[in-house]
Amino acid sequence: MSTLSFRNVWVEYGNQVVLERINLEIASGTFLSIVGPSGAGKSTFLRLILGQEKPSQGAVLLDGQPFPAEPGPDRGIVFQRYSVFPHLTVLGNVLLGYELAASPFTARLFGSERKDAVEKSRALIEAVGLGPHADKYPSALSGGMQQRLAIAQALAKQPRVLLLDEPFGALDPGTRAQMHALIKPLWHEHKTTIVMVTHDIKEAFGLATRLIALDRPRKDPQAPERFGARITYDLDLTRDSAVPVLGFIRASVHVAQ
Amino acid sequence: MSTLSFRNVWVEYGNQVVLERINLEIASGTFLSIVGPSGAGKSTFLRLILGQEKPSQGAVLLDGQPFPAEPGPDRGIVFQRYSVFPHLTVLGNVLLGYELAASPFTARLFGSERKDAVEKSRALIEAVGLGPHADKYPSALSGGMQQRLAIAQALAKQPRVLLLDEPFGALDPGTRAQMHALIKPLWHEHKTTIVMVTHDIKEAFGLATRLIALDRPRKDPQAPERFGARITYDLDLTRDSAVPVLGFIRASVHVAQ
Amino acid sequence: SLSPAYAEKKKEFNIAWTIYVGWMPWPYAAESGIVKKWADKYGISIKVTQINDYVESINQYTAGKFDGVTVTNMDALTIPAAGGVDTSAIIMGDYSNGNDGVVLKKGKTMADIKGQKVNLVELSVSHYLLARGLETVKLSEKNIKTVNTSDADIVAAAKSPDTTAVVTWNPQLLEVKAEPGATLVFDSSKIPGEIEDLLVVNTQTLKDNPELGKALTGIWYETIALMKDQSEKGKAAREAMAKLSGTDLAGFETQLKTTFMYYEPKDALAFMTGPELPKIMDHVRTFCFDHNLLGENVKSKDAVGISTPSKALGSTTNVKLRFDPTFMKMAADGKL
Amino acid sequence: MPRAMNVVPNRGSRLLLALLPFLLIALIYVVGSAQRRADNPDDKLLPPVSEMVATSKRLATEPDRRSGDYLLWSDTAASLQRLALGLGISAIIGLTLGLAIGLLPIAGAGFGTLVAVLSMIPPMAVLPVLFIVFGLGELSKVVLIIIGVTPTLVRDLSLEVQNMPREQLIKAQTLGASTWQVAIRVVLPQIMPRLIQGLRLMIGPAFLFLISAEAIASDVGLGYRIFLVRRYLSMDVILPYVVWITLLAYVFDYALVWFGRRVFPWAYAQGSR
Amino acid sequence: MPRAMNVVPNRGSRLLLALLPFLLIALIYVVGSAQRRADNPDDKLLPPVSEMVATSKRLATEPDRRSGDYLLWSDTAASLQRLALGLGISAIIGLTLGLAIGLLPIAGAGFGTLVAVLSMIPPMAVLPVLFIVFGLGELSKVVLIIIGVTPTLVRDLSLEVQNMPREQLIKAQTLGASTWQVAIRVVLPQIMPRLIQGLRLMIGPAFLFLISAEAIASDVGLGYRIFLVRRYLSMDVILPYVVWITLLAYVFDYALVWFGRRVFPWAYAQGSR
Ligand SMILES: Nc1ncnc2c1ncn2[C@@H]1O[C@H](COP(=O)(O)OP(=O)(O)OP(=O)(O)O)[C@@H](O)[C@H]1O
Ligand SMILES: Nc1ncnc2c1ncn2[C@@H]1O[C@H](COP(=O)(O)OP(=O)(O)OP(=O)(O)O)[C@@H](O)[C@H]1O
Ligand SMILES: [Mg+2]
Ligand SMILES: [Mg+2]
Repeated sequence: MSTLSFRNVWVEYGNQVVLERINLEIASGTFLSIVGPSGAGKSTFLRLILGQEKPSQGAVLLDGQPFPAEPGPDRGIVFQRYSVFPHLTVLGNVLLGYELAASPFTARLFGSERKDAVEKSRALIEAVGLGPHADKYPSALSGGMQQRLAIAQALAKQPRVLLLDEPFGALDPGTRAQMHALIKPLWHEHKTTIVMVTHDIKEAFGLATRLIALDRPRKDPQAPERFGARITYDLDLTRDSAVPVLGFIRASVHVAQ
Repeated sequence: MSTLSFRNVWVEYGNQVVLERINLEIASGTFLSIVGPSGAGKSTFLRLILGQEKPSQGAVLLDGQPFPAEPGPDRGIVFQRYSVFPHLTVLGNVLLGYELAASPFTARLFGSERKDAVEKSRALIEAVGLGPHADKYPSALSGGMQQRLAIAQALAKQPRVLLLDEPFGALDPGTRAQMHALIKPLWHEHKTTIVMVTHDIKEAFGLATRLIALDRPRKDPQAPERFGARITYDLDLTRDSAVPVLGFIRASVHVAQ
Repeated sequence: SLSPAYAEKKKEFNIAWTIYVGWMPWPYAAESGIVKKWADKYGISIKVTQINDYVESINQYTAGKFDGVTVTNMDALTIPAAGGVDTSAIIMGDYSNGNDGVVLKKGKTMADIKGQKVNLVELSVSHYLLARGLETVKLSEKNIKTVNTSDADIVAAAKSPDTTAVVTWNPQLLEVKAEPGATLVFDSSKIPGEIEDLLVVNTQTLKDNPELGKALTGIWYETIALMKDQSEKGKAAREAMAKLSGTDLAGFETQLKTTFMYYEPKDALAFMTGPELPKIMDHVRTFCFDHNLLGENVKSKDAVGISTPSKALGSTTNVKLRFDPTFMKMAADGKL
Repeated sequence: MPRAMNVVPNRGSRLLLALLPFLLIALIYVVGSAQRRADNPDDKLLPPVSEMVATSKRLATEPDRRSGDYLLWSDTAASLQRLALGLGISAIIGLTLGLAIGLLPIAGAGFGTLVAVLSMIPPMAVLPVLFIVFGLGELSKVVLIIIGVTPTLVRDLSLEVQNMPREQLIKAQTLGASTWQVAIRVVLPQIMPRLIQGLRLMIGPAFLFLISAEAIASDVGLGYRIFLVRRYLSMDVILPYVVWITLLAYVFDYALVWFGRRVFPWAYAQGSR
Repeated sequence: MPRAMNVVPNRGSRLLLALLPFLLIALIYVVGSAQRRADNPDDKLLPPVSEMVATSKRLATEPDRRSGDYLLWSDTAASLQRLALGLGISAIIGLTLGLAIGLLPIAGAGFGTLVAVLSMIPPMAVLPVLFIVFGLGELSKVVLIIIGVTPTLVRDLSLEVQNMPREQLIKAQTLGASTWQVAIRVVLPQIMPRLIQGLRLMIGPAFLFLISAEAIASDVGLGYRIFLVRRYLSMDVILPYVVWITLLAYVFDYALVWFGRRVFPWAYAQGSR
């Protein structure tokens, strides 16, 4: 049932330790928020799930199985920017997912197959509130509309895991609120596992069922890159009041900045 | 003492009315915030003060005098982006203002003149907290540091009016708070008139002594461009509780969207 | 393909020509059907192709892209023959009798050339003419400075104020001579027979396909008979040739005056088989060797053998340029 | 007085200003021509405009006595055909190789340096080799254009692919795209506008190579004619031909812009990406 | 099996892959050369490598029989001097005109179209005029390079100026800058990296024009030698010269990159602007 497991995962670039000793089980259907300072390794964490990055130690498993070392249709993603294809209309962007799956060589659909795919695409576009804009190019859409399109596009593949890397970071507060109102019911309906990176604590608390914080518990000013980030908080947000799951593990060794 | 006056100012582009019937007096030393929806004409308003734009009707006056129809050293500006010169170091960016004034032909200073200018520049750089970074190029600075540099650069000319067009819009909340902490004492010290456009209502209230909102009071869906924006709120924020200056003039004719 | 068009029997042949008064019969023959007529007679087909750039046409022949090419005696020696392509000259069309000349803008006699910069196509027959001209006034190449100038641009070059001396051939020579203040101080009429305009073909191809030689010779003499003809028909032919070379009838005839055409096959035959030719070729090959034209590694002027009907020059094991009178003799005897 | 940089001429004066240098050049030409003719009535270098017009008219409207062709048109047709063929093939090679080098790290490693080195070889220097390898037919002329134009196109397009946001390629993969599908549905359409841009920049060089090739071996074409009459310095033919070539290049450029805007509207909309 | 686009070769195999096509070309050449020599021992078209090495050595280390010069070096010196002069003058004109057209709306209106039209004229076609106006000396060769290179540089640089964020120009004015001051302190330094970039792109065309000019009228230079020995199909001279020119162009390109990075570090830092 698409449980994501991190088993003693380390990520290192040469000398630099980015993530160290990450152990985590993410149950299917979880909405997990990740917060943490810049450079903590939040995007690296997503890249691990995406298969873009391999852990230097440990393993990342989906339902107990290691997954292919490259992005695939079971894991969707929405980035902060560049998330839609500028050369395709709104409809074309959503349609693309269907076309790629159905037609390996031309990656285009014709006739009734196309009709079906268009219908499904339109339904998704409608669901994210872009109905009247289906024939526009992304350049004619506002930032918020582009992100909604990116979400529709990702949902078309019905991925088991949906990754969001600061998806609303570039939006103004009003649009951001709209997006929040949009994403929650979509998640409810599709039952995907969502992992979202955000800088906005309010957003993290508002949307997620679980929240983890990545940070370096040890900071050695002489060699800042010798210690990687770990999970410093892990909160279950489904309870009435937020309750730490692993408890408060910060503290211990903390060399002042 | 550098009072800015708008006398029945209209700005039109062809058929499109952007601003209509703007009447405003901005007293010297005011910190004026401007808020309003996108496209309301906030940047146009600043361009009027800058001299980049001429009103199609009415007049903008500084101390009762119309000012030259182009930007000049009496009115400084900080934009949201592109506000510093990428090819000059931090010191070079601030120094430039002095060099331009002192040396019309080469726009460079030498010897003791340069020494004096460097000293003054360093003091300003110190004031905005960039002391240790004086020899870095802007590309090595974070967004917040670049904006601080832009402010130092503008202050070097001791402009009578300082215009800020969403100066902190691109910054994350933490850096934004730092900038607020920086700008207020600087304004106090230099006694400039500041006009700041912002999308962040909290910022507008937090910094300004006066706040105006620009918006289109009439919206005709058939011909949205036939009506321009006016000042819909004008609040004096120096009183204990915010009090409208012109009162609540919204209401009247309001065709629903 | 890269391999030269050597050997074996074949039916289709390619001949290249470039614009020059003595070679204009070729395109005219192709256009007026004379080529087809003779080719059909010998059961072959011949394609006559114009190349804009003279040197390129010889290079192409040397590389095997053409079976035959119009060329001067000197260039036949220095390009294909020195390049190892065994070449036979089967038609002696004419010699330059004033078509090549030395023109001075400053000076009235050949001796005045001393110390000047001379624009010419280096290492060509112009260069040879210049060397011969210098000999007549006891000067050598050390006394002048040569500037290599493309033949298509030499007229423009001559108009340039800093150009004072030019060596070139027709039709450019006519334009250069016409410049105000220009004097023709030396020309090829002073060295008659030394600059010969030939049609050469690949020896091996000719050996395998003697019909080619017969057809080409047949074409040539039928066409130049028309060229000589003073009737309307001849005039029309000359006019067409003039057009083809980019000038008009008057201009063409002016050039023709300074060209010694061997209209009769027997005259050409007499020259080729006579004692003058080896003397001339000896002169030419000496010039070529002195100027490194036979190749950088060639240690003596005898390296490339030349055979003429009356006498062989140089290496006998490496004969690469042959003056072959067989076909002109057939024409003279009316056996084509 | 506003600063010079802030003085924006209005429509009328913009037009006038744009025409001014052309009028000036025309004037200088006319005066120069008249003066040279006064010095030497046979001068060929700067023929009067009337003479050029007459010659152009003859070339364009009277059939050549010899071949029956209308020279200007047969030359133009021959040259344009070579040009179109050369640019067309270059575009196809440029797209294919550029895409491969940009998208596939292996192709990039294998061909990247090669293309960089090839693009540094001046095609004119290998012209003699070209003629020998490809013969003197249409092929060698087209090949010269291809050799001159393609390396730049390939470099340009592969750079464009490499500069595409990585996010898009990852996104496409999460939508299930194979490498081939990424290439044809995501990368190819997005580099097409750049190809148009590249072709526009290459019109000049392509004409240059065409003319150089035609100068050496040809019997029809704009370059051939120019080099043919150069022997007689017939500037009354050369100058109209130069103007004509310039005009053709200009029209071609314009057509490419128009085509690009029509077919790739998304690329020209403001703020795309 | 990962997708082809995700296969990244490691350092060693990258080097190998880069060398592979060169080795392949070398192999094809050696085989072709041997084959032709077997057919015709005097073949000049594809001389064996040993012969080319010997010829190169002779050209570089033995004085020429005719002139007493060390040909390779005298040719290189002459060509590089022309090239440097041509590119240098082009750079200066390009900067001046590009800046004026980009910054001053009046200059843009006046010269913009002119430069666009001029850039479409194939320089080779107007050579006769050049010869007569500029003579046959060094000047006309340098002028051909300038004519060929400058319009593109001007267009490129004026576009760069026009694409500069308006905000910077306004900012400069609020700091009290006059038009002249904006030009020299704000715009000029910022377009310098683009000039370097433009010059890099123009090395190829510059060599092209140089070689063409030298082919037409010259007595020393790399292009002169290539077109002179072309008469004798001396591929053992032409091919090493082509390699040498390519190498020179490559070094020149590299030097420009190095210079740019050193002198304009801000332009190469990540995320500038
Ligand atoms: N390919 C790479 N090679 C070397 N270091 C890398 C690489 N990718 C990331 N890093 C380093 O890993 C660390 C974590 O980067 P990551 O992008 O995951 O941070 P983040 O938490 O997403 O930060 P942000 O909030 O700024 O997006 C950074 O210090 C970064 O410099
Ligand atoms: N040069 C121009 N020509 C025509 N219309 C213009 C021009 N400049 C601005 N406008 C129009 O004037 C209106 C106001 O623009 P302005 O940039 O002042 O808005 P704004 O309030 O600053 O918006 P934002 O918050 O998005 O920056 C917009 O509708 C815009 O389209
Ligand atoms: Mg990140
Ligand atoms: Mg604005």
